[in-house]
Amino acid sequence: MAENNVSVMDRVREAGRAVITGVDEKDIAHWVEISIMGKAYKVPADLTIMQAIEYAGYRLVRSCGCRAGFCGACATVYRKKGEYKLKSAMACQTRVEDGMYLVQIPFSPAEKPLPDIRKDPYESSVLLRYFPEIARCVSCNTCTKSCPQDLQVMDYVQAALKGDFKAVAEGSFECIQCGLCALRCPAEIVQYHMAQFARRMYGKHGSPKEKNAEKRIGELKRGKFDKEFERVMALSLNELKTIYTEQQKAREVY
Amino acid sequence: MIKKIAITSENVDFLEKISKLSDQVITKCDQCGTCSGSCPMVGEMDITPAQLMRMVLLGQEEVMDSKAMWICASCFACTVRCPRGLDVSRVAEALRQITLRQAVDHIDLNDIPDCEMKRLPQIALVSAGRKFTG
Amino acid sequence: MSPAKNDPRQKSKDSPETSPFSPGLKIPYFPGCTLKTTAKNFETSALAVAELLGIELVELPRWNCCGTVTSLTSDDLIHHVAPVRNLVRVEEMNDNGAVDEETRLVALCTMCFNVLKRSNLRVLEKPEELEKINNFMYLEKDYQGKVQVVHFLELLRDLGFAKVKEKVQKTLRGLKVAPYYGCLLLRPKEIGIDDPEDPTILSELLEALGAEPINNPFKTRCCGSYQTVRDRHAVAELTYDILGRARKEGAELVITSCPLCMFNLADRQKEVVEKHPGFEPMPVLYFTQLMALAFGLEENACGFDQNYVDARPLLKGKALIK
Amino acid sequence: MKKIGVYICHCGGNISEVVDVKKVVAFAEKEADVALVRDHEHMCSETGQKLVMDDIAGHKLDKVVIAACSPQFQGPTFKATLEKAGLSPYVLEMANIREQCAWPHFDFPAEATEKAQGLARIAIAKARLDEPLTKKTFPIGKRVLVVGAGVAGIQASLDLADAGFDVHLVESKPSIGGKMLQLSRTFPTEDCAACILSPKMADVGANPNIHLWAYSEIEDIQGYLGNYKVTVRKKPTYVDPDKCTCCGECVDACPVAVPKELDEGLSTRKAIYLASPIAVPHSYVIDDKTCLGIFPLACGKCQDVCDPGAIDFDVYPESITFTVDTIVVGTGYEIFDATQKKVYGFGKYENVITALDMERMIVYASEGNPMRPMGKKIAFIQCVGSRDEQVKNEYCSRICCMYAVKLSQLVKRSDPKRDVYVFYTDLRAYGKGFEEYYKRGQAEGVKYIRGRPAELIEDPRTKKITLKVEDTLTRDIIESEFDLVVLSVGLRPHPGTERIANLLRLAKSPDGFLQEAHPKFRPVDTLTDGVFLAGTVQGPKDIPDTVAQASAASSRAIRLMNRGEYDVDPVMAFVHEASCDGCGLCVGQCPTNAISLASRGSNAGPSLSGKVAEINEALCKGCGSCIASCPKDALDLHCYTNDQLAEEIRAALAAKKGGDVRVLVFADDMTGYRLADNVGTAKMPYALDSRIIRVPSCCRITPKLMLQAFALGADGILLCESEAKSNPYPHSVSTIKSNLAKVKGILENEKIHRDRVRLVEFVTVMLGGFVKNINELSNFVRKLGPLSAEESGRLGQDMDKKLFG
Repeated sequence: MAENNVSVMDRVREAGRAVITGVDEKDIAHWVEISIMGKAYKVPADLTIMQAIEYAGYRLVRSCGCRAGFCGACATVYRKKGEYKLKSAMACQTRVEDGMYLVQIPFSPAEKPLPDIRKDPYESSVLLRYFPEIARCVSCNTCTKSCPQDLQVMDYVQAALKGDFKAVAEGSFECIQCGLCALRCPAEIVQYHMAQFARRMYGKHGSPKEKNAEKRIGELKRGKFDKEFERVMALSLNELKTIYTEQQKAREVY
Repeated sequence: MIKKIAITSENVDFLEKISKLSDQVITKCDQCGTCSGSCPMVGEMDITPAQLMRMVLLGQEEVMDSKAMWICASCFACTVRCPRGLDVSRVAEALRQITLRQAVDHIDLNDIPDCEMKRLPQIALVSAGRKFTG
Repeated sequence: MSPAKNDPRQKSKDSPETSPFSPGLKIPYFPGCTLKTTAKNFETSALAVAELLGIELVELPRWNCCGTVTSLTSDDLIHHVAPVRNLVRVEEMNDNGAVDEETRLVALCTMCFNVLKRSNLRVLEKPEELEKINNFMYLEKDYQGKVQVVHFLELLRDLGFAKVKEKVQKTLRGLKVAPYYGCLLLRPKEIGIDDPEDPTILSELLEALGAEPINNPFKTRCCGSYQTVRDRHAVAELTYDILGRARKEGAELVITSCPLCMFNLADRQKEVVEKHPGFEPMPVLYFTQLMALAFGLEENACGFDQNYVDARPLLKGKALIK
Repeated sequence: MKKIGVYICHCGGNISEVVDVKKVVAFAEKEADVALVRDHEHMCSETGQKLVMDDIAGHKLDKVVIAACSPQFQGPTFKATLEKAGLSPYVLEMANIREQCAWPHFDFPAEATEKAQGLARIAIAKARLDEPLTKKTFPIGKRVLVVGAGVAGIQASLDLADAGFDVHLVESKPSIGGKMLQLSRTFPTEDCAACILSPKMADVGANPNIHLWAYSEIEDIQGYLGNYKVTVRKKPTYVDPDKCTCCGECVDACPVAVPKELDEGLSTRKAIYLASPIAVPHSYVIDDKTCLGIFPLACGKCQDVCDPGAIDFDVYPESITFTVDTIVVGTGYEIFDATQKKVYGFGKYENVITALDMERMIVYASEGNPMRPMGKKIAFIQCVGSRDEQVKNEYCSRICCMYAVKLSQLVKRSDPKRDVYVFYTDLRAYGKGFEEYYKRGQAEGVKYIRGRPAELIEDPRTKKITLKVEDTLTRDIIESEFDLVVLSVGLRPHPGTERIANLLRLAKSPDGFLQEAHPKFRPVDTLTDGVFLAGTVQGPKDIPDTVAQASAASSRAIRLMNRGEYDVDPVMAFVHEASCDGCGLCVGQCPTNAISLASRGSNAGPSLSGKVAEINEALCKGCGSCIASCPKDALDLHCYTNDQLAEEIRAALAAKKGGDVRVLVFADDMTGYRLADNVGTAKMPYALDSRIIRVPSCCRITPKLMLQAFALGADGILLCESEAKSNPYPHSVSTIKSNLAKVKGILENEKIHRDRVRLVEFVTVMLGGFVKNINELSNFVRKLGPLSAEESGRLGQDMDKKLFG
């Protein structure tokens, strides 16, 4: 387990280095000047925010994850020289620009109630019951402005207030749970948890059943894939590792 | 126990603060008590609305310890009757805001019993959130 | 922006618009969160009667919370963002042709009406504040100040209660109804749609429907509003006074125009009965439900099944429903 | 060759310690038309005055210039001196070298001396053109119109009649007596109101000097002091008072019953009725609004039973016109309409009544036939319709506290078992014997609770009234039932006052009552000559105050009339007929309608209409605002003629050296000039290059004069006028503004800075403001630099074209 851990960290660190290994600073034509936590740095222009931070020598053990724009762990905020707007982005998906003020922020702390989508009634009041703070929304729209996924966050919070599960589910479908909305909300609402709950309630009670999924479940039940399972179960740890690595290589993202 | 009060420059500061926040010329208050007589909630209060106005006028910050302002339902019954054209409900709001702006909430929406949560309409929760939490 | 052109501060009844009721009239309509949940019967009945009166209430697209209670402090602008954002939507509807030159915004929920109108008034009186809010909402179009917030009841008054009377299929003769106005329909003065101390608009409506209006001296007394969250028993006492008084004056039924009044007057009767066992429950309806009944709409449009105290036995007794 | 005597005063050093008097003397001696120049330690002293009188006699002086203190000070003294010496007082000019020179400029003796010379020159220049005018005297008769026959009108009429004046007393109701006739008793002495009023009413009826026009309305009033044409419309009573024996048969016969005014509708009367048992004139009246006998004759029962045949349906309203010299307005008040205060349910709840209702109830009760039960538990509510922004009455009605103190103890005394409460906010027992009376009420057990009741609720069954109020002293909420609630209603101006105010151009104060000329020193005068206020028409007051004010009003009227004539200064507009073409532009300009077009007299002139402007000197107030309107310079003002002002301006600018600037300050008599004096007295220095010229009002300074001033080398002009609301000529400020607009326009066309001419509105205490404004303007023009000869030249050219196109 511990060994596992280390190896994962190694991969991550490699990934970080991968950006610059074999690159001689002399060969880099374009540089940008940025500031990280108030300190000035000069970094190659073609890096992402996350890579730039690591290029500058910081080691990110939190606020970074899949590096592929899915997990939402590296959501961050930044400002640019001569602008008052506080921008938000996924650090792994956004290029550094000259004059960026950067800092990698930790995940916003949030209380997550544990509703039970099986037991809880599919009625409008349930959202307010678990997330009464949505009643504090002042429609200031800061959440929408801060969403790196460009979701209409305020709109779905308002929909939640009206107990409209469908609107919340659809409005928040592409949410990656990065938590920036919650971090910036003056009403201290935890939009993404609420939305997740709403999606699940909708999925369970609201949305029409998905044909293919039911078909596939049927196939599983009927043992269509039993053979394949047996084959995999038989493999040794190293064989498994190789298969996994091959797969990963196939969809290499660095 | 009869309390002795001093009137100092801080008192004036408090009065000015509330006057500004409520946008009312509180010193115009004539203490006729119309607001108190008009108040549907006065029975629940520890000091009457007129008393509240008086304490603000004299800049007694102890008024912040009273419950009256939290019991006010902002129904403007006093507003439409005050012979001096004062809006007492705005003064009560100013007092609430001073507390709430120090991140001290009057109620915690999470403490509302589940049975109530099931019954209460949005309109009630949202307005309570507005008036009782900052 | 010149408020003079179409001054929302004017009560709609004074507004000099030429024939505000052209046939097939579409008017932007703001439901508010409660009408989508616990007060569905308010909305359905209202939309139905409006249709019969030749008014199409077009729901505001992307509407958000009205703001719910006006923030009363001089410096607290953020709470006026929500209402103003809704007013922007109305202007958008006019720009994109969803409605035709119709800057009235109709609200059913009294609290929404009050808050929207009051914020509108405030930003019109203080252009500097409007500018601030417009800048803050830089993603939206600027609010031009063209909108006039009216309550559905005002709309009916402008239309003329005579017109309402024409539509009556089933006159409510013999039904003793006490109108309950509460606060926000009448106060403060510059917002209210009728005399703050002695309003009559609901009685006029009831007369048009053939019912017998009962004057309740507590008709404008506050129901306790949001205090219902903090101290439900205190609110129940107010309910006891208000309904008890209506009963004393001879009323069999109470009507209101506010979902919060409805909750405090109707649902809180549970608490009232707990404290005053002798209390005789009093059915409370939205005025639009009675209109729907009188207009001969079928019961599901009236939505009697969603009221806390069932009015149907009474109405059956009066042979108004089967 | 004029003979002007010039006298320079030392003022016991006040002047001579700063100004080199000798130099001023030397300077004055060189001025043309100056016969002699003297200086004296104290011109105002006996010896100083003697000096002047002797010179007038000895040297045959025809004009006198005295350079000394302000004319506001010793002007009257020296005028008298001239009169004693047989000269017109209007050939005196004073150079104010103390307040305007020695005092403010005490630090600059040399410059001060120069300025003193300048001021002397200005005075001399004006004196040259002074005319030996005399005071204007107008005849005035002894006829007075008194409007309204309440206690105020009655008192005024009696005073005037007793003093031998001829009084027309007009009352719209069938009987005189007004509201007092309805009252039970009067506070604090508890006299029976009707008992003390009826003899006075009888006196009015009996007094040969009083023409009583009862049941009559003022239809029209035209004219002015000494000549008011009054038209009265007399409503028909249908009963001939001479034939009527007041037997009352008709009343029994009459089938129509309507609410009785005297009893505030608590009882009824017939369509034919006697307004009150003590009515004056004591005669029956048919109320044709409700009578069935008036066109078409459907009833006529009364006529049938009337033996003397006093009733005649075939009579019609008649209009009578007569002329009076002065007018006393006493149209009084009406009580606040309590239905406006919806929370108290007056008109809806049978047990909520007004205090006036209570007065009537007490009257009936004391006569042993109560009109309705009073109950055991009675509440009085104070300040109903007073001190209440919600009903737009912010004022205190003054009498409600005391009448409640009275009524409450009367009902308590009539039945000590009664529970009587008075709910008040402030109890104002300010008058003689009031506090003692209040204490008596308390002693008899009336309970006073400090709090303004918020709402009254009637019990649908018992009809008792539940009253909710905070006892603001104990901070408890009282919610309790009463048998009867009495609203102590405030006072409102009587609706009838509106007409009169419009007819006589009387101003209203914000509370809606009529505005007195001056709140302190002219409390019963109005700004319309010969019109006086008596009683509550001017504001709420009790009976003694009303009577006192009525007497005051009549004595003010007598003061005007009893000499048979009255004087006014000859400061009045006059017409140069030769240049007037009768265009009539000026007619509309006059705020007192003193100008009219008359058919042309002997001397011909250019004429459009064959008419010529004519000034009614009795109406002209001498403000000079008409003059600017005349394109032909045909209008002018005595004592401040166009030529005189032009000469003053020329003189004021004469000594101006090249390169330096000069600011002309025109100061109105009422405020500007006095302000300058106050500034001087306070020894506050201001720009030495300013010259102050006195005018009755700055609206006298026509655009043409301003342009002339610039043409003659003025670099800046400051108009100092009393602020509109304390200005004796209420219109003047607006006139000045329009004049100013013209001039500024022309300056702009000529590429000259428009702010070289300014208006400042002042009150006499704004000393700092006065100095600041003069200095500002002088610095301003200093920065701009003096007008070039070429610029002022341009302004000088065809001014009339610039002004009138």
